Amino acid sequence: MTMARALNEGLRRALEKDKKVLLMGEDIGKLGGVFRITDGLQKDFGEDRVIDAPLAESAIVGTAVGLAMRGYRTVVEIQFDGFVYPAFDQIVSQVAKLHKRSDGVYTMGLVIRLPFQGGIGAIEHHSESPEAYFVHTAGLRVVACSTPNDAYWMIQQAVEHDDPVIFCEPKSRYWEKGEVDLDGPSNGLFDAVVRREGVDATVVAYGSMVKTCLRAAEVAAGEGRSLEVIDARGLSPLDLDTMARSIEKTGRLLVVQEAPPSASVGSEIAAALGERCFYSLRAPATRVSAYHVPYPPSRIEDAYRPSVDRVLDAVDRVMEFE
Amino acid sequence: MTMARALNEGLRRALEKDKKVLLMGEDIGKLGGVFRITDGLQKDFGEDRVIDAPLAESAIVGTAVGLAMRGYRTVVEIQFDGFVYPAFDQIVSQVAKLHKRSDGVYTMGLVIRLPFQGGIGAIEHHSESPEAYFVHTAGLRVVACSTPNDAYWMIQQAVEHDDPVIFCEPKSRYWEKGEVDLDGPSNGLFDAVVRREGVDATVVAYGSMVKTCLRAAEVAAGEGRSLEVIDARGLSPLDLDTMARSIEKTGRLLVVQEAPPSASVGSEIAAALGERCFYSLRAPATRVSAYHVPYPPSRIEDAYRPSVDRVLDAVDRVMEFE
Amino acid sequence: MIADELVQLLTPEGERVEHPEYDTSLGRDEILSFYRDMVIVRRLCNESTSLQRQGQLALWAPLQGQEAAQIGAGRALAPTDFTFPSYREHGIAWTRGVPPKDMLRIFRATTTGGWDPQRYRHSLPTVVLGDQTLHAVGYAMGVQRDGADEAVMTFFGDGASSQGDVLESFVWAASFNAPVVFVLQNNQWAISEPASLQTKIPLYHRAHGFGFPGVRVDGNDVLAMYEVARRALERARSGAGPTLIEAYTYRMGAHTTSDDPTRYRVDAEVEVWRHRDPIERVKALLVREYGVARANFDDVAAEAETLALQLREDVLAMDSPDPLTMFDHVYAEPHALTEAGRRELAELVTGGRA
Amino acid sequence: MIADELVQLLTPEGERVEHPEYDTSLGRDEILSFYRDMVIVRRLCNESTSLQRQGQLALWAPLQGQEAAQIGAGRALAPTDFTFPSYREHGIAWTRGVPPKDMLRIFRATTTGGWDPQRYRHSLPTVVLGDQTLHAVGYAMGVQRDGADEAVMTFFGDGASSQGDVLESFVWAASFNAPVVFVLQNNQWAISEPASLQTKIPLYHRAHGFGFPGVRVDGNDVLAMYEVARRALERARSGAGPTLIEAYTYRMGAHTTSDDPTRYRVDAEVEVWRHRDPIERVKALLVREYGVARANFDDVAAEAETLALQLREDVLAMDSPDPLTMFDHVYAEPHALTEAGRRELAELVTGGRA
Ligand SMILES: Cc1ncc(C[n+]2csc(CCOP(=O)(O)OP(=O)(O)O)c2C)c(N)n1
Ligand SMILES: Cc1ncc(C[n+]2csc(CCOP(=O)(O)OP(=O)(O)O)c2C)c(N)n1
Ligand SMILES: [Mg+2]
Ligand SMILES: [Mg+2]
Repeated sequence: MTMARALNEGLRRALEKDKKVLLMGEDIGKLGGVFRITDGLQKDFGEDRVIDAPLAESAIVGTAVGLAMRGYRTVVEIQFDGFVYPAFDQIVSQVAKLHKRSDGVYTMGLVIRLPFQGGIGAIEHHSESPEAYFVHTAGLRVVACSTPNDAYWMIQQAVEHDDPVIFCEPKSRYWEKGEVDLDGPSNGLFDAVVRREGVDATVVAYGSMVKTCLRAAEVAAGEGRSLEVIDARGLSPLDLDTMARSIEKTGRLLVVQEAPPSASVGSEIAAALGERCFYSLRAPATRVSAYHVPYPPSRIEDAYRPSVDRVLDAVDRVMEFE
Repeated sequence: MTMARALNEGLRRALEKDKKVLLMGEDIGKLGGVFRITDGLQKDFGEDRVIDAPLAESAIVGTAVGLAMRGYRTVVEIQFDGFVYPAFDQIVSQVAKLHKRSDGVYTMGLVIRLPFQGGIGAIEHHSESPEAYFVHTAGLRVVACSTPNDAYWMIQQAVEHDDPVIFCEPKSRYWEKGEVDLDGPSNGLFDAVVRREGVDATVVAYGSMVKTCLRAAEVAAGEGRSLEVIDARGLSPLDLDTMARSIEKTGRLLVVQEAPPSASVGSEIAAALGERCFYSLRAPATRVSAYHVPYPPSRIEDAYRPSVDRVLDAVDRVMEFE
Repeated sequence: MIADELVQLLTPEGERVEHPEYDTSLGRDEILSFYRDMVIVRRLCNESTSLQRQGQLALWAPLQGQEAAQIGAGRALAPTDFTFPSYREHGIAWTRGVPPKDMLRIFRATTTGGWDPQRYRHSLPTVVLGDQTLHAVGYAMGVQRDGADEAVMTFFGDGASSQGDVLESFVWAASFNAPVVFVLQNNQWAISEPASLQTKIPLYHRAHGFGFPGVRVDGNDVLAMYEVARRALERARSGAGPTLIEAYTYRMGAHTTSDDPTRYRVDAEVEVWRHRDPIERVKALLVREYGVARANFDDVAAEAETLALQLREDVLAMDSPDPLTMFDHVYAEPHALTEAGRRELAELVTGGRA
Repeated sequence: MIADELVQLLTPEGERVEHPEYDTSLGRDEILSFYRDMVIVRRLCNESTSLQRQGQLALWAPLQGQEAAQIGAGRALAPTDFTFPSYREHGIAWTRGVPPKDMLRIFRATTTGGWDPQRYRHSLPTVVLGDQTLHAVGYAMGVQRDGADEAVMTFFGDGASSQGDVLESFVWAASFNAPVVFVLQNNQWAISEPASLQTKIPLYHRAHGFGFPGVRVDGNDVLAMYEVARRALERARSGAGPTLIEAYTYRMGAHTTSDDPTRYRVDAEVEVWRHRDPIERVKALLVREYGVARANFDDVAAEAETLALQLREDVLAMDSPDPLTMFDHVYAEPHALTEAGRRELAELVTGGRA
């Protein structure tokens, strides 16, 4: 099924399993959300559990906090990545800190769903990659899915998790199909997963860039280069063990992200592994990111988002080191 | 004079030099701000130029944007670092993007003053280090001062700059005295400055941590270790050239910051220099940060903020590499 | 203005109605020119919709149904006033003189702006709901400091009225007595959410709670919109402070071309509003009261047609920008990291595999 | 409630006054117990101020002058109701049963919280202005879903009333008809900013613009505060929706112990309010109307004294927490980066140079 459908099914399962689970967001009721992720859920679970919210992101998150204090688990949908910023204070000052402030009494078991990254030819504010802001913030957890199977299971794992989870969904992959194993999740919510094995260089990516890197790996294979592609999945915490193990084998690290480079998740991965794998790295930990500019008009977004070619260029660079 | 006084004098000069310069913030008028940075300025320049703002940070920044569109240069005071988040959307979606969106027609020549970092025994939300959020954001510039002389000149340079500048002031240093050279600035607004020369390891810091690192360097000197201490000053852009030059000499890099480690400015510096100075680094680029926890109750903040001892411990670690 | 009924000067049937406080100051030629504006912006809107259908635009946000609200308010502006739109104010942009093709650049996704806001004294489309209202108040504070005889007008919707930034802009406008007019186009819907989700009482009341006047106008009555807007702008320029105008209107089309209204609203509702069409009533008035001849209407239609064809031509001629332009105007002065990106992309385009 | 004058049942001189809508339901013993509460919280507040002066607290935010607003509202609560304070609601905390020493932990900077909010059904101090109002509305939405017979009360100031979050909480409370009572303590000042900077009209009017009742009460009249709060809470529990209560009162002391009011306000103003003291008027009433004897007042004073001494003892006994506790409860389940920090600090404390 598609990732969009997998998320819909995952949310349905979550609503069925636990009466305390609520969904809240703009247009998620009758419309089923602008991406139809919540299609049909209000009809089946009622307006009290699938809540069309008035138009204010800070209030959506702030009331979800209050609902958490009352024992509810609210899955918040932020309509597009670029509209999460009005809720930033509630997320950083309250969602991230209330479990600590209350010495563990308040459980902030809420999920903030963020359709993120670009590539859909949208207008401004609809293609952002704000994950670094949340990865920097202590008290939050951040994950990104990249396949329908992960979407289906990770959303359920996120809802069940007692910590607040920023759930990043690569909207450009919503309509791509993939197998969903209904028996059970094969990985923990924060585990990095090796998507393709290789020996020459380790390529770490997440969200939309996983597929881009897998494509690059295929081309590279044709050129006699074997890339190991890792889907980070967990961004906070990061599964550095899995990445380090791969680097011990390959001796080279590429981090590929759609976000701008400065003080980004890519910076964190490169810095952390650069420190940890100092002796095994034969080439500098190298980042492939978007550029330090606002997301451009989508007519030229393909030049902004890391492409297969840019990844391969970076591979060329790291392979030059003996 | 003290850094607080230097900022006051610098703002006074800015108000004198350009009639379009305004100050806006909470309690900055009669009270002169909770830190007295604007003491006496409303009395001398009037309520139309030194504006006591109603209590809403998003509106303070949002109206400063409108004033910029009308040709004014507003210096916004955010009372404490922890209260900048309600303005995050205006800063990230508007301040950072309007120059681009208008193809250069709108000049966002505004300054957002942020008393930041901890160490003053305050209650929650009064000791945060949010700089990474802004360093990650394309369209913004970010600087941090660490001495009265820099405070005096950098605030004037920031006001004159046509780009929006997030101006970080280490509040724990407000009352420390230093010489102010009234003749002219000795450095550009974004230049990193070598505060102490050394040959064994390069220590990069900014804001409050510069003094901490200089103290550490003295102790280290007593132990026969020569540390080169660099005050980054510019956080966006970073003056990597100055840092790289130092690393070529020392072969070792320590980055010290008061912010939590994940996806931080320290991560960026370590990642960027790790890549750039791959051959000259004899030890892994090492970060000394606060911890991945919300800012703790100030009774124990000294254990949270990097101390001279923690810096020296890290020096020991990097010196172990031959 | 506490009266709960809306200000109306012209019925859907084109009959004039008396109002205790407002009266039409317009003559035949002006009313005809308002008619012309409305017909043109609707025609251009429809052209844009079909351009989007044909894949020439990434998206389009139709204004259909809101022509009177926008032309009425827009025509009330003085050239020196400044306006802050949301993303659906094509009618306002038209009255400000923004070339239609420039309005479409953002929807063709070749830019995030589209025109020189200082030249037309019309700011750029603001997509983040409500953000522009604070810019408007700040700009108005600048007008006050300049002692200029100018007013500022900003636009937002029934949905945006729930945003903290919009509500803070009310606090500020009142506190600083800023020369700003808030035009809330209540088109009954925020994508799929009815206005009743945002408020249980008429939205114009909100202004009273902040200490300035609010008035509800028949947003499909261009004569009423014009008079109410004109007075509010005069009030602002005279130093009497802000006004909130709730233009009670309807979004006849989809929210945008990517929206499917059949999922959340019934045709019957749309039908009711079709009978309140803002253009037909003016035409009826012009015919009955001023005996405007068929030919005049045909001329307007023809002119609209020509403009629509011109717009299509212009849009088809709009190329994608050079990718390297993404690095321009990010900063007023070069930023090392941005310039590094420029060099990297330049190399990729030439030397690289790309 | 559109009436512009404030609800008052007891004059500053301790005379009862009639009010068309509200009447006292309280007898001698209850009024005496209200008096007791007010005397105690004031005494504890003064003790806290001197503890801060003596360096035992990092900061203190005095409630002096607002005792009636808080005790009146607090005593109107049912045990099952839930309250969301700002940072000055020591009187509310007292009525909820929070031990005084726990209220001071945050000000001794040994914690960012201080008590178990579920145990006392009183949430934690919220320093970021206005954030708690949305939590209150969300909690109230939970109450609705549970079908519980409970109300929620939240507190904020005249300054905070300008924050977008507070205004959005009005939108939400109205839209969902949430069982919440907003108590706005208008103590005339936001640090150095007079309430007139936040609004030009009485703040309780704001509620009307959002579609729910607002009422202004003499916040120094504990009888009026109690009756108005009680009715608003009943209204909320009955499903009739939210109410905004503006408690018109005064901050007699400094904003906090780090503030210097002489820089921005004149003593004369403080003097005027000293004559409106919330405690003296109740004492006068108790003496005149109920012949309460001197001895009773002495008992209350003695009890307050004992509690103050106890508080001092408890505060002095409060040690700094173990630095390693900063890693506890950051997450409900271990987070690799946080645990790495715990190990690093543990080593520093033992092995390291520290
Ligand atoms: C802060 C923010 N949140 C969400 C959106 C997504 N969005 C775009 S338009 C819209 C509905 C706006 O409705 P309204 O304010 O009534 O204006 P209208 O579209 O009816 O003209 C939404 C939810 C946005 N643009 N900004
Ligand atoms: C978002 C935010 N901005 C600024 C501050 C700093 N601050 C703390 S209290 C205060 C004044 C609040 O006044 P008011 O709301 O009237 O409450 P009062 O102190 O009078 O009880 C300010 C500006 C803050 N805590 N939060
Ligand atoms: Mg609408
Ligand atoms: Mg106050």
